Amino acid sequence: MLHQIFVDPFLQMADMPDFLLQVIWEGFVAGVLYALIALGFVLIFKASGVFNFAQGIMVVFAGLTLVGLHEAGVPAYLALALAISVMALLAIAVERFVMRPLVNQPDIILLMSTIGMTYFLIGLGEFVFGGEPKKMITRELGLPTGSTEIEIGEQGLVILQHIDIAAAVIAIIMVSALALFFNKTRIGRALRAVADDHQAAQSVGISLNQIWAIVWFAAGIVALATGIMWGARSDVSFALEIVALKALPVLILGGFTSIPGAIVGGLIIGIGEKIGEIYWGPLVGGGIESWLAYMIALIFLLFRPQGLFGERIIERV
Amino acid sequence: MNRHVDPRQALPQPDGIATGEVLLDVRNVSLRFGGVKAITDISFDIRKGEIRAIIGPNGAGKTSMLNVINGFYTPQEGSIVFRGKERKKIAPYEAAASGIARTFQNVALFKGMSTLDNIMAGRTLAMHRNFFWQLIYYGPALREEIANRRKVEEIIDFLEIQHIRKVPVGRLPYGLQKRVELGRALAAEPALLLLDEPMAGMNLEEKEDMSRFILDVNSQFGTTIALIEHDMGVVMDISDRVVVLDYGRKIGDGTPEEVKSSQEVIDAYLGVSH
Amino acid sequence: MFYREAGQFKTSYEADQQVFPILQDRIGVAIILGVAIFIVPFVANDFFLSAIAIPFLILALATIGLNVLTGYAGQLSLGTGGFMGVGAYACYKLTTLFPDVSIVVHILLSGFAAAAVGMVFGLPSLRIKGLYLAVTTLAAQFFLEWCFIRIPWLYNYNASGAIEVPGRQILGTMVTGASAGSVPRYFTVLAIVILLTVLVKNLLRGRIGRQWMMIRDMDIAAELMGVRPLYAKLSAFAVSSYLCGVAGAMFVFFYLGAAEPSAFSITLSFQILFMAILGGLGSLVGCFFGAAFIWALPIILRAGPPMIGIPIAAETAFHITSMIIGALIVTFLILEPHGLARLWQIGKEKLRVWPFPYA
Amino acid sequence: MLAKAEAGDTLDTFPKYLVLNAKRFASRPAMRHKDLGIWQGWTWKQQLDEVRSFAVGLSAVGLERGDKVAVVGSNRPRLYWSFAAIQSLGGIPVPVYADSVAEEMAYVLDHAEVRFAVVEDQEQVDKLLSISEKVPSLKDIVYDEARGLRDYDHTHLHSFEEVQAKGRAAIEASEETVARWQAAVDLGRGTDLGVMLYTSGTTGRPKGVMLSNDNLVKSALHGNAFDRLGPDENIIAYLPLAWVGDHVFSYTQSYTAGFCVSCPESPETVTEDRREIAPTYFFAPPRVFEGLLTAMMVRMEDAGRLKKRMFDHYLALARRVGEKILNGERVPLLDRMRYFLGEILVYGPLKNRMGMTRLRVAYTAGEAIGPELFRFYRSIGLNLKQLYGQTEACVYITAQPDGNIRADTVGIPSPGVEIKIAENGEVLYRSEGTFIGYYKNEEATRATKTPDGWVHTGDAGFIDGEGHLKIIDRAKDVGKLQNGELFAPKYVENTLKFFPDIKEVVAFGDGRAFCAAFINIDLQSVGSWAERHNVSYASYQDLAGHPDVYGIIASHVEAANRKLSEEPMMAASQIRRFLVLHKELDADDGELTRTQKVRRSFIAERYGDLIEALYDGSTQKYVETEMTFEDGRKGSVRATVRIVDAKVFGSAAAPVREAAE
Repeated sequence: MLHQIFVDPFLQMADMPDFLLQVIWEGFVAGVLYALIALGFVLIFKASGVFNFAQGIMVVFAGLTLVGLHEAGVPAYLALALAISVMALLAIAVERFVMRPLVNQPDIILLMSTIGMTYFLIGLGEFVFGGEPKKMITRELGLPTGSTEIEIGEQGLVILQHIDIAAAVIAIIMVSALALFFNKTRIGRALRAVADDHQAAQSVGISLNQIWAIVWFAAGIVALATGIMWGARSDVSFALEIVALKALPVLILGGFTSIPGAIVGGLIIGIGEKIGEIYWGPLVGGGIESWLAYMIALIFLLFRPQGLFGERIIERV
Repeated sequence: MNRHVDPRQALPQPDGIATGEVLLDVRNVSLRFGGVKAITDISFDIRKGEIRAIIGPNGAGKTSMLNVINGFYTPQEGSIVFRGKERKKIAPYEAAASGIARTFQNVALFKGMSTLDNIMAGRTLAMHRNFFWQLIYYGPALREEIANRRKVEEIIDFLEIQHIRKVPVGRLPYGLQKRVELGRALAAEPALLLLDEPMAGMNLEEKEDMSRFILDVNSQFGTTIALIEHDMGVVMDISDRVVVLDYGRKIGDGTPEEVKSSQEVIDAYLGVSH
Repeated sequence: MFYREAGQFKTSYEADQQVFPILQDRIGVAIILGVAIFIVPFVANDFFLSAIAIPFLILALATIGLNVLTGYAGQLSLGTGGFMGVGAYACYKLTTLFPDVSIVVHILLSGFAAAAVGMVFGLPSLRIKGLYLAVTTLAAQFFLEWCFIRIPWLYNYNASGAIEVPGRQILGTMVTGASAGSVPRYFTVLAIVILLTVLVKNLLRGRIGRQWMMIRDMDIAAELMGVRPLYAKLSAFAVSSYLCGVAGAMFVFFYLGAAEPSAFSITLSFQILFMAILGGLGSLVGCFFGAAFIWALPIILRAGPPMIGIPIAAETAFHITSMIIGALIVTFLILEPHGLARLWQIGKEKLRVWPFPYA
Repeated sequence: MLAKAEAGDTLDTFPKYLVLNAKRFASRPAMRHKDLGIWQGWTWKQQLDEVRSFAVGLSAVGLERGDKVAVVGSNRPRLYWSFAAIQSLGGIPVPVYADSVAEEMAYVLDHAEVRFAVVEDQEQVDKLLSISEKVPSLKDIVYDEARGLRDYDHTHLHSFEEVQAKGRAAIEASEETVARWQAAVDLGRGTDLGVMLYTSGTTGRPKGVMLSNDNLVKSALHGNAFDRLGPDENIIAYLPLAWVGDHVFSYTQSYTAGFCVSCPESPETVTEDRREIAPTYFFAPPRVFEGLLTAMMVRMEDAGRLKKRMFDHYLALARRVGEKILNGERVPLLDRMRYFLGEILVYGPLKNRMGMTRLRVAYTAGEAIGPELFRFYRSIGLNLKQLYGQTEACVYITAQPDGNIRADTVGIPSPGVEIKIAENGEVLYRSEGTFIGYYKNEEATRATKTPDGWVHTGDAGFIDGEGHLKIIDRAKDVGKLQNGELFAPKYVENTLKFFPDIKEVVAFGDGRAFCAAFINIDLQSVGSWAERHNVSYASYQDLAGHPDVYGIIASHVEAANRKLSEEPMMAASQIRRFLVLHKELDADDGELTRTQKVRRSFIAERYGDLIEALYDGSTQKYVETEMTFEDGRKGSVRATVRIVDAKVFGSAAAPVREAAE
């Protein structure tokens, strides 16, 4: 038994290194997507302290809007532009009708309000676009399809889907863009000021309301990108909403306010759960992917409650 | 009637030396947070029945000292002897069980509960009925509840807060919250009562009331009290002995008069108006 | 307005500490109980009992379970659905293993299985607080769901992977299974819910409940008053999970009749959480309000338009319902973040001080 | 003795009643006290036990027949018990106002030659100790609350418990103790001095009013009979122990009727405690009723519009029909139904909030109550009545009987009381409650009480057509017009002050041909009128001199005159000329006392010119007056004040001119 747990899986890994690489790659890609969702969380959490449960449904909603518009006969790029405007509208609406009236409420109320938004968006999405899964318009958007096979060693083979590579590249570009935005632009710096100290931010003449709208919009764009990537890999469907919850363990690993943390956390979770599922899953009947990420986070929390990049909390009396 | 001696003359006059046995002995305690030294090699004792003040400028390590005494912080060096038992590390709830109660600098009441429930909370250690009896409620659990309620009512009476008995503490003005907090600590019937700035943020009248309550607690229940206070007038009036801290070190210890005349203490306070 | 408290004075602590110290409240509660016991089952039709009253009571109990943990002890949980599932599967196993023992006994026992699981997943709460804790309860939720699928022993290796409720009797009347009538099921559920609500209230107003609230309001101060966080938090997890477990068992045995693992998904957890929050954290009566609101609203929304002659496709109705509920939740959180219980309390206070706006 | 009493006869001392009540009402409540969060209660049997053990303890401490004992503190069972305990031993309780300062207390205690004191707490103990040198007679102090007194020298200081414990020990030690105590009780006589109450006269030192047991018992019994008070009543004791009203209502009537007295938890919780107890019999000076009403109205100001309208609507309805319904008069069925609805929506809840749901009889006395205020309470269905009384009379002189209430009179003579009006208008009375005399003050006794037992009240009044007494003023303030008619300035002034627009009035007429008045308008009331009618004004003076304001005031004066003309004794005092004063009367200028009472003589001197103008027929007068501004600066105001004739009614309408003209 112990042998099965502690030795066998590693032997398998060593036996088929190309398969291991393939698993890691798959995990990496999943991790990139987790990281993207987590990024949306972090953006909003950093600026407003809101734990945005609706990030997952925003991904679905953004993807659905894009695909739905295209199905209705709108050219792909115009649909993309329109989808972006829809996300902007959503951000403004959220700020105006949810965030602003709820300012200064306890965390749990804000969290609940985003769950309420989730219900609303699910209803709206299904009402407008229907409930069945949709194909992502990958090709129409000019994203690569196809795949590349890389041979490793004598008979090893790793298959890389082009769309996955594109996803990784886009993720890197988005993170860099965000980093630039935060560090180099006026609004970005304002955002950081807000994160650090609400009052200080207000005293330098930044409107909190504007900032929240911008942040939600940024999170909306991240959601749209995530939706496209994810949709290209599988379909655009509401099942994604549950998958999006994986962002939570990611955040726990990375810390709720750290962008690099979100990325590193996403990758750890993505790769970790893939390896776990493939090599250890069969021991207990498989399917452990559904909870492994949370368990990893839980165990991690017990030892480091503040996350990878968070600061140590000293309790004061 | 004029044959009488003024009965208050019969009060034991502070003669500079508290004569009771040592209740708590702080021995060479040092506390660090990372690289920051909060307390450096401090020793002092608290004797049974006295009112002991701990004073010092902001950041002198007063609150940290209290936190060490009731187990919230564990000092890296030194030890605490309480009621004859020496210990290096203790969990806060164990400290409570051994007879130490306290109040906090920024009132730490249970905001969702009424005055009555807050003080009842102070009776936690006096209540023992197990889960089963609690489920049934009527019978032993209720009897225990009522016996403790009576004790709590005596404290409410003592602190003259009958009119706010059933008011949620969140709605009370600050001065009353401080009084409720004192009541909660008293409810535990502690051997040692730690008061962290009991009069912070109070007006003169409230300060006088609180001083009276502290003195009454001390004389009525014989409770030993250690308090941190900024108001020097109050400290000098009500305490038997004073410890002075500065930058985590002890710079003075003795009766109020002795401390007042110590050059080192005067220097530490020079230019610092509290 | 209806309160005439003048002249109601207490000469003993027992009287002062009773759950309903005001005479008019006691009358009100007696009337509600009377209606629930003597009128509802004989007046209401089968649909009302089966589709509204029974699930409402069961979900109210689950909400009480969550409220004990989140509202009273301050530990956020997203794993309610999973704990309910544990109760349901435990009860299924018990009644198939010991078919001769009364189903009520099994239901009450199955809560202990949930309590045990709850305590295990409550252990991290000693180190982890707030939203972080929510994640660990999510772990419980997904792990338990996985167990319900992957451990065939739990569902007696049924080919369908679901549990089918066998027929069971109480005093010669079928109370579970396909042939059980709605009235006997209603009475069984009502009896269990009332019993457990009373017991929980007893806990809450005594030492244990106070310790939970101390931990919730100010954990550091609680510890310095002698509360052991380990005991307080784990007991909250245990009691909470017990109630959720019993509710889960009843949910399957008296309402669903058969259940797949998906019946105890995260959606159910959220539903219960909504009931607790909209009802009002830290209030027992709020649990009933919240359950009634969240459970009845979709039914009314779906049944309403056709009743007044507006034809509407079932699917569309479902989507619109979802939107409306979402919007209502947000609206509600904005208007009264402390839930229906607070509204109730404010209303009651208004009646007590009537005609004045405040005392 | 007991057998006789049970047959329906009466006893003559309160300790005897206590013994009787312990028998006839053994397990009925005698006293309640909210303490430690709940209402602790004592039955009559337990009360007897408490009183007896305390009494026996007191005699062990050294209390002897004839000793005076000061009782100082707030309303607490133990202090009430001490009354009976002291009386049972033949001692005389001397209740003293707990809030009096040390010096006052020293005077009273020394004057009364108290040997013991039973006090509430440390505060009072400290006060007594501080004056102990001035009160050489004081030997021992007994306190109720031990808090803070632990370290005091206890040679002559005893806790209540300790004294009681002494008593209990003695009772347990020997069976004779109870018999001996009973013998001491039986020794008590109705003619014995029962209690001494010090009244703080408006001038000079307080006087000790000596009341015999007969005085107290008989007036209590009359009072009980008058309002049908029985053992089922519930009252809350919250007024000062040293005040005759509290002594009669909370002690003598409780003992004679056997009802339960409840003591509040603390002064801050009286309102709440009253709500909990919901007394059936209640007594309060007008200011308490006024405070209650004000608090109600203030809160209603914040109510929602709909609720406010409902409230106003039903109060208006109550004003119209409420009193009639209460008096049992005929009211149309529809109005009755509407009033019933009002009872559910407004009156019932109001009574509930005030803790008056079960109120059967309420009295107000001590000073005149505003008719509006009085009618308000009656209109919502509370049987509020007026009473005219004095310490010297054991309270009762006159009282309003149920169903025969008039807001402006104080009722008919109480049972057993005779009343007559002296030539100068002063009211005199004679009754079984009439006091023995002032302690150690023969001169004052002689000045107040005639040899044949009539007592001067010091108030002027008259008896109206229906036999109700109407008080018009202090007797010494009542003067005469030149034609010999009575002139009661306060009465005239109050008639005018009834109008909200009028804040202050100073009426003149003593020794003059007719009555004339200075009037101060109410800036708030008239100001809001001005706002509604777009009348702009810069100052009080501006508004006061406005012709339209003069018009309004003239109409009020006319209405007041009409009312005065209806009273035969007052008709001559109708106001013939008046002016609206150019400045507000102000305590800072010495025109009012600090308690806002008009200083008549000072004003007469200061505004001599204006008074002359009132009587010399001029229509205006230029004056210059010094005044103090709000910020304390001094300055002067100049104005030309107009003087106006007012319409008078009835036979007095013939023109009168001042002889000096």
